[in-house]
Amino acid sequence: MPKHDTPLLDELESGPWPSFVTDIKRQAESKPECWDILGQLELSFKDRITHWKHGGIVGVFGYGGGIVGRYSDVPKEFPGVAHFHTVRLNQPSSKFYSSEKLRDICNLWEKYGSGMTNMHGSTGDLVLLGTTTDNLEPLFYDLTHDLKQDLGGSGSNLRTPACCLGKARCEWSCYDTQAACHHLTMHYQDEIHRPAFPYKFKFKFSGCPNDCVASAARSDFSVIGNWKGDIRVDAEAVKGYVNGDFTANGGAHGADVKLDVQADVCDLCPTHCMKLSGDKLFIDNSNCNHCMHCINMMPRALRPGAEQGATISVGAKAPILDGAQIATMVWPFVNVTPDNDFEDLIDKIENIWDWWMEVGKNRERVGETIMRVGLPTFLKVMEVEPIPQHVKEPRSNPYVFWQSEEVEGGFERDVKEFRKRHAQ
Amino acid sequence: MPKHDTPLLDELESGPWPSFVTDIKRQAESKPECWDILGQLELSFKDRITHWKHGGIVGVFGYGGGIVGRYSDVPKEFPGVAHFHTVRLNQPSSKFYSSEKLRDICNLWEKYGSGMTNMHGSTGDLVLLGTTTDNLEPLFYDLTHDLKQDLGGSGSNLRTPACCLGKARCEWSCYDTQAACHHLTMHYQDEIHRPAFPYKFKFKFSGCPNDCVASAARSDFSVIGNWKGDIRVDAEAVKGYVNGDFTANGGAHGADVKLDVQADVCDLCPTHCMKLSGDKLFIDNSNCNHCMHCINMMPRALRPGAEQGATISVGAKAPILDGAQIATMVWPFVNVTPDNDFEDLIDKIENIWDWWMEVGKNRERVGETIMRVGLPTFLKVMEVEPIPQHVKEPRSNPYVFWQSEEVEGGFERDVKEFRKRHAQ
Amino acid sequence: MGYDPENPMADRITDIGPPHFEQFFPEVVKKNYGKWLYHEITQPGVMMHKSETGDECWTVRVGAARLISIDLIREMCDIADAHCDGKLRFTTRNNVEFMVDDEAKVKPLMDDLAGRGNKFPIGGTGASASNCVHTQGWVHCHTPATDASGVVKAVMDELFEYFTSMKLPAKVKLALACCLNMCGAVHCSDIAILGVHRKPPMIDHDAISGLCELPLAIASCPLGAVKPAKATNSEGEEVKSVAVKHERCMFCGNCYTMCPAMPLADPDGDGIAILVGGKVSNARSNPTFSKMVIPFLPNTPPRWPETVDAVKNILETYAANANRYERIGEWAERIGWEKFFELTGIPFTMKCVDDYRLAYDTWRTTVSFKFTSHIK
Amino acid sequence: MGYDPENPMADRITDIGPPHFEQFFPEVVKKNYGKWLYHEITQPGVMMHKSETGDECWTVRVGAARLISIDLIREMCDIADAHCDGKLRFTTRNNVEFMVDDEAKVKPLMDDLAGRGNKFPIGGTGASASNCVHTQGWVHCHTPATDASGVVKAVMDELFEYFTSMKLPAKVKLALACCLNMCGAVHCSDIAILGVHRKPPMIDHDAISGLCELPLAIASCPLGAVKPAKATNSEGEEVKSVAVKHERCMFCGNCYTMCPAMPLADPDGDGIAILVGGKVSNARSNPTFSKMVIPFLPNTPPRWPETVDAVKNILETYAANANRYERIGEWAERIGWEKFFELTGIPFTMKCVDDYRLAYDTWRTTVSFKFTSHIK
Ligand code: SRM
Ligand code: SRM
Ligand code: SRM
Ligand code: SRM
Ligand code: SF4
Ligand code: SF4
Ligand code: SF4
Ligand code: SF4
Ligand code: SF4
Ligand code: SF4
Ligand code: SF4
Ligand code: SF4
Repeated sequence: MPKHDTPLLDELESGPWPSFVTDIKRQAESKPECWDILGQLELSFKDRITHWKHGGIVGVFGYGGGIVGRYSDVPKEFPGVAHFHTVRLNQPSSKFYSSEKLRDICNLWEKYGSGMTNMHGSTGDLVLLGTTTDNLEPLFYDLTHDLKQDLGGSGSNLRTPACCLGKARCEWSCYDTQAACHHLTMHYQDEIHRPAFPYKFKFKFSGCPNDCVASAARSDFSVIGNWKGDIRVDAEAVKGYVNGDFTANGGAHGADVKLDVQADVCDLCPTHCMKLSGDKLFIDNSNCNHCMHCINMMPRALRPGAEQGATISVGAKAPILDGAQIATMVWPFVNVTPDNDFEDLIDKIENIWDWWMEVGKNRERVGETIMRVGLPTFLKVMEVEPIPQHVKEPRSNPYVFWQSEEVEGGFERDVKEFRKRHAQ
Repeated sequence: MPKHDTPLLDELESGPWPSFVTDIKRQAESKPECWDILGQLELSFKDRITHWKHGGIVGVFGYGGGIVGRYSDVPKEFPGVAHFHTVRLNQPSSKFYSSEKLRDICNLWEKYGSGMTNMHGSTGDLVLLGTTTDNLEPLFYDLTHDLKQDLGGSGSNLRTPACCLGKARCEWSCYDTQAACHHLTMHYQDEIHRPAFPYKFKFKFSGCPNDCVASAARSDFSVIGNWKGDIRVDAEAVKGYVNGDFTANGGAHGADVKLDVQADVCDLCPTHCMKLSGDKLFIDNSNCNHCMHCINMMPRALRPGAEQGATISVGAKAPILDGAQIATMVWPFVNVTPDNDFEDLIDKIENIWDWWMEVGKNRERVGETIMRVGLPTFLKVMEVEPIPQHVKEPRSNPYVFWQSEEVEGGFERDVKEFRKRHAQ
Repeated sequence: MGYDPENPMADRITDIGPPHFEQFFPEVVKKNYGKWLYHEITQPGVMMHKSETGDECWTVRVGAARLISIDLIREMCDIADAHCDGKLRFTTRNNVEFMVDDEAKVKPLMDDLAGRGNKFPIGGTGASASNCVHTQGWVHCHTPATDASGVVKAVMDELFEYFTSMKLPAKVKLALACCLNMCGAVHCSDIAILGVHRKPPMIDHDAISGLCELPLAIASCPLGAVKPAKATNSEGEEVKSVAVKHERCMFCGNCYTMCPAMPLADPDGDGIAILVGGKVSNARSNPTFSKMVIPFLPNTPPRWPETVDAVKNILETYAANANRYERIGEWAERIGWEKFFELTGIPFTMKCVDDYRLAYDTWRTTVSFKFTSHIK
Repeated sequence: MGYDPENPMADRITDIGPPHFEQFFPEVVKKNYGKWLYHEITQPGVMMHKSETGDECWTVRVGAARLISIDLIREMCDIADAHCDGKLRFTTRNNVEFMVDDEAKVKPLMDDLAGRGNKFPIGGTGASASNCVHTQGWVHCHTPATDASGVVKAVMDELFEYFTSMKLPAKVKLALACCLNMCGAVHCSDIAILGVHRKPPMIDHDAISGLCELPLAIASCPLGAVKPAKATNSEGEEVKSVAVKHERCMFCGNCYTMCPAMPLADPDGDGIAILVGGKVSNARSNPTFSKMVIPFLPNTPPRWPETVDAVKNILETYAANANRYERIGEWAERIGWEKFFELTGIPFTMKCVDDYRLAYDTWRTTVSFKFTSHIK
């Protein structure tokens, strides 16, 4: 394939941020179809519009997901991208790799694809960008046989789960995010590969309320580490912060920014449940709402409490169609552990699926189904006792749906009896 | 009419709060129909249900409001209340009376009614409770000829306007609430007496953001006094508060509760725009949002700024049907003065009415109409420039309705042209 | 002469409006109109307003039942004549205010009021429990789910000491409405007592065709629970009528408002819901709606003990726990509603979880919450 | 042997899932898994995590374009082999992290990275502008209203100094999505760049019957703007098709997702909206949505100067005015959105006023506001 003139794209080769244009050009030396990627993109820059056709259904035998079909709408000019399908490889939990593994993937993609990737896709997959329909089966064969790994999800199925790096390199993780993510990914291979849902469904796992995988914004089933009981305090380290021995916020503002414990920690605590007297810090833990702020500010002095688990929220999604949702808190404190194969998670997931697959409309995310039937109905179906923690505030409208059996005498009444006592 | 046994009601004669039962019994000595009020009420206490029929349409010739028809559903037992219509007298602004005026009203009601009243109705009327259809015209005649006053509103019309006592006995009123209330009441006599609206419409006037007539909760057109520029500060009095010479909050917590200016005023200022240094108070007025808290706390030291006017909000209502609404701020700062016969209010009111009478559905409050068409549409019709003050926050959903003329090239496009550049 | 039934339109007068307010002002008010400088509540129920002219207006506020007789009004007039040059006023909360222009005149006035038994309780100022604004109830309305005057009497008897003192953290505004129409600011009150129906309307097939326009009745239902239907009346004739989908009904009563042949009221179905935490003023925090914390309490005349206890419990838990200057809703927001339920001991039920139009905005979309006794 | 087209199902392997994560851990991570005590960001892009065992994990974070070639990945592998025992990771924001177990190994690693031109910028930690997560844009998707990689490159070039330093009041999380589907956490980002369509779909009457199930296309519109209609194709034959009520369309693109014969994209119609103030973490304040402050900016490849300026202006106004530890949304909430618009100089337009499903909850229902320049 020939090189195209790309005057517009060339403008993106300057500047301090890494240039994908320069990168693609380099790759094009060994993978000439990359010239056509640049060519078509240049045309899009010129026309200010995409030149990809509406995705076609392609895939590997027996799977309903993992591949996103894509065809050029100007294939003659750019035959190298006439077919340009995406392959979603299910990433390892929290995206640690060995150079060996990555090289195998690069070689595989050199052989069967364009040589371009996304590290990573928004959901979490390792995304291989651009191959032909013919290459899909051979690629899948090598992937499963030689690389011993598998595709991720797409379509109306369970999407590739993702997690924060948790215990691997973070001091705050309240459960094993990687283990949970990996276990459920393996446990639900069928749901990931074979669409059986009304619409997509996503899991995301964060180890603490900082939510570093943005699960509350992006997952139908959001598992966020949390703790019960008292924040663990290292009184000596508190002194250190008071005396200015340590940087503020774990150095997040530079080495010379120290902490004013009163102003930066106590006064910014949303529940005002902290008191500093001298160099002693007192926390009224019964009023702490586990926001993480103080711990974030003084990582050497404070840690989440020792009794740890996770809070499960449901229904996050992007705006299409009824508007975006941040996940709604449903289970306040759940035990999340490999010791019982994460059965506390699995029970809840399958309750949701059973119900959603029954009542969910086509292309209705579980959050939208809950909006449609109401949170009370959802809690009932989940057999969850309603608690004030489920709401920001109680209802302000008086429109309560009572059931006949809840009301003395029930709903059936005899109007004639009524009329005897009340003349018309 | 005979006395009835009222064992249940008699229970309400004890206790420190004034007893309406004792009061009615006393009145019954001279107005025996009051025995039937007690008798039927006793029956309701026994049956735990009302014994009034669904209101019938009654009134005086030429008026469509001011009377609420009411009939007993047990007239044989209680003939004295077989007819029990309500007469709504339009109260004088902020409900000051002379004993002479009240005595005239009492005499009128002794002659034509049950002798029982509500001082006052929730909207603000002086409510005369219980008369017969035959008495309505004679009562109205005497009312207009001898007492020289008039009925208030009911039905789908302008309801009796009401106001706080404002400048009459309050230091904070930013405009003349009584004058505004009285002027508009007189100006709109026709709208009050002859229903011409899709549903009821209410004005309420409060002199400052404390909103002592709850206009923000209860009026379709809420006028609340407000100021621009700097809060007026009496530095000497500030010293007094700092030194504990004065009570906190104008004595609202008793004579011995003094003010901690830092804790009770500055720290509770929602915008944190106040600073106390020593006994000097500094207010960053550009960040003040006029909540009144500091002024409420130190009435001797602080007063609303000198440049005064009112903020107008629209659409408050009770829950029926789409849920309650607190009024939405529409005009941030309006000049409200008798000097121009309150024309700034009248213009806005009539703009709203013209539009609402055209697009409002039957029994749709203006707030519900605005909810249905959207605030942007309403602002456009009112020719109000949108400002950030109209919202708590900008929209979070991306669903903007663009108009064809706003978009280069407009909405009409030729798909064939498109296909030439984009193969199907 | 006077009204002549033969000739009703003779010299008819209309549209003259209310009397002008100014004529009813006490001298000190007229003289200092717009000149007030500051005020001081010198004791519960007594306020002094100071004018730039140096004048003082002393006000004594008295609680009233709102449902009052002309004889009682005449008695108020006697008091006004004796002490206030014949002037008095009513507040936006149905209290009566007697004003004098000299501190010396306050005590005689108060003694006079006190001398008249329990008719004229002095209070309702500052950090007190306000008079409870209310509506008609069984005394006059056709749609109530509870009584008004009776419930309010029972509640105010119990809260009396809070009306006559100023020992609460802040103002507590009480309100009662006897049905969902909420004739008052119940939807924005610190503590609101709300009459609620819980049974769907009955349909009087004998009366409906005569009394109602069926299309209006059908259109009246916000949830489309009212459907056209054929029915047989007591004569056994088939008539055009309506049917109500019970499972869709939320008992708002709008159908009954539009159609008298669809009564909802029921001795066991009806009762009281308690809402708290609303406010109207802009002080510190924005105006907010009251929130439903108790979905139902039974109608138990003559003294509604369950309702009285519920209100008192909320008031006193607030008094014991809130910061000064903090309204009930501000307190609940600060500590979190889970703490509100824990401290008051009010059981949290599914009924408190919103499932109406804007429900989503009330759901908890954060993992920040407090571990109260609710979490097992 | 390998894949055999003749017999595709031969010794097929499926559902084996991803490789287990543990095998990819650096030694220091494996050894100290779950034992970390605290961390310290020692300079922009460099973190030290301390374990209770006393071990230290030193991480160097490097920004990446996300759209990267296998050659670049191989280069990363070379670096990992040279310094990190062949291990590396990618963050949830598409950055690359190289980890070493000894402070002494940090400088050589950083020098190596720095020696490779602008490929591996070090930063993105702490109070920095994050890498801008993004989506496909014109590089791969069929529904974009703007490009992704190009816009992000232009923006990150301009914000570079904020990525490589930590001088902002707090973290600023940037995100771009190229259409309303919002493939990312754009709806909860500090600064979000969103591709928006502004023209209703065209209807390809030639293709529609072949490509789409009309009922699905009609059902796809949340506002019922798509209606069944007869039309004539270019052969002049009458065909079953659909029509779009333009005045009802809000350009969400869902119809196109369901029906390829209804393209929306347009060079002039499409462009970019800017949303700000969202967050996901629970720190201090609850997770919240981003709010639309600029409804439209044109698509101006290759460097989208209007968008770049808008983002920089917001970022720098925030940097100059916010308190430390305060996210953009927390700052805007504290000062009030009227102040946000005044300080940034962004014109407030009707487009920013919500008129969708939960709109009422965003209207200002208080008279508390600040007198900014907006009030004439
Ligand atoms: C590849 C990816 C963007 C990227 O560049 O990273 C992507 C690409 C597409 N998304 Fe997405 N989504 C991707 C992550 C997301 C996310 C983020 C996440 O998963 O954390 C979201 C928001 C969270 C959510 O699920 O709500 C997301 C919300 C959507 C939506 C809106 C769904 C909704 O309920 O609002 C659609 C529309 C649809 O499903 O028809 C959509 C549809 C699409 C389609 C399939 C286009 C379409 O209309 O059919 C895109 C294919 C583009 C292409 O040609 O490759 N994509 N999509 C992401 C998947 C890569 C991966 O597997 O790692
Ligand atoms: C008398 C009064 C209650 C009282 O005891 O004080 C009252 C009594 C009635 N109101 Fe009201 N409303 C009264 C003030 C209010 C208020 C308060 C206010 O005006 O400040 C409200 C709430 C504010 C508002 O307007 O939203 C109010 C909201 C309603 C509603 C619900 C309207 C809505 O849009 O939500 C209805 C239902 C209706 O209109 O059909 C209603 C309907 C009624 C009816 C006419 C019953 C009916 O369904 O037709 C009641 C007649 C009772 C009777 O037999 O006397 N009443 N009504 C108040 C008028 C007295 C006066 O003129 O001073
Ligand atoms: C007399 C009356 C106006 C009238 O025209 O009748 C009135 C009079 C005063 N109000 Fe009021 N308010 C009156 C009803 C209201 C209402 C409406 C209501 O009660 O339905 C409100 C809004 C209620 C709400 O927010 O839910 C109201 C919210 C206030 C506030 C704000 C309190 C707060 O912190 O939220 C103040 C300021 C204060 O007291 O610190 C205030 C302050 C005052 C002052 C101190 C104004 C002044 O300088 O004279 C007056 C005496 C206060 C007192 O009673 O302690 N007034 N005040 C009303 C007496 C009602 C009663 O008899 O109890
Ligand atoms: C590496 C990564 C997790 C991963 O599995 O990849 C990560 C790692 C850390 N995060 Fe995070 N966060 C990571 C994405 C996130 C996200 C998600 C996102 O960016 O989309 C969030 C939520 C974003 C939001 O709130 O909108 C996130 C919100 C936080 C917060 C809360 C900050 C706040 O005040 O709101 C902290 C606490 C802090 O930094 O004070 C935190 C703190 C941390 C700490 C200090 C945790 C620790 O003790 O090691 C880590 C280094 C912070 C740093 O970069 O300065 N991390 N962090 C992610 C790096 C992304 C990147 O390359 O830039
Ligand atoms: S979410 Fe919590 S546990 Fe996970 S990486 Fe972020 S801070 Fe660490
Ligand atoms: S975690 Fe948050 S709420 Fe709890 S003490 Fe720390 S700052 Fe306060
Ligand atoms: S609303 Fe303001 S002006 Fe009117 S009485 Fe209340 S405090 Fe005074
Ligand atoms: S009025 Fe309110 S916002 Fe303004 S300074 Fe006083 S307390 Fe602060
Ligand atoms: S609240 Fe309901 S029952 Fe009570 S007066 Fe108003 S309409 Fe009648
Ligand atoms: S009470 Fe309300 S919800 Fe029930 S049927 Fe009547 S109108 Fe419909
Ligand atoms: S945001 Fe829209 S255009 Fe961009 S990748 Fe996702 S679906 Fe495609
Ligand atoms: S773009 Fe959205 S709103 Fe417009 S027609 Fe298509 S589906 Fe309907």
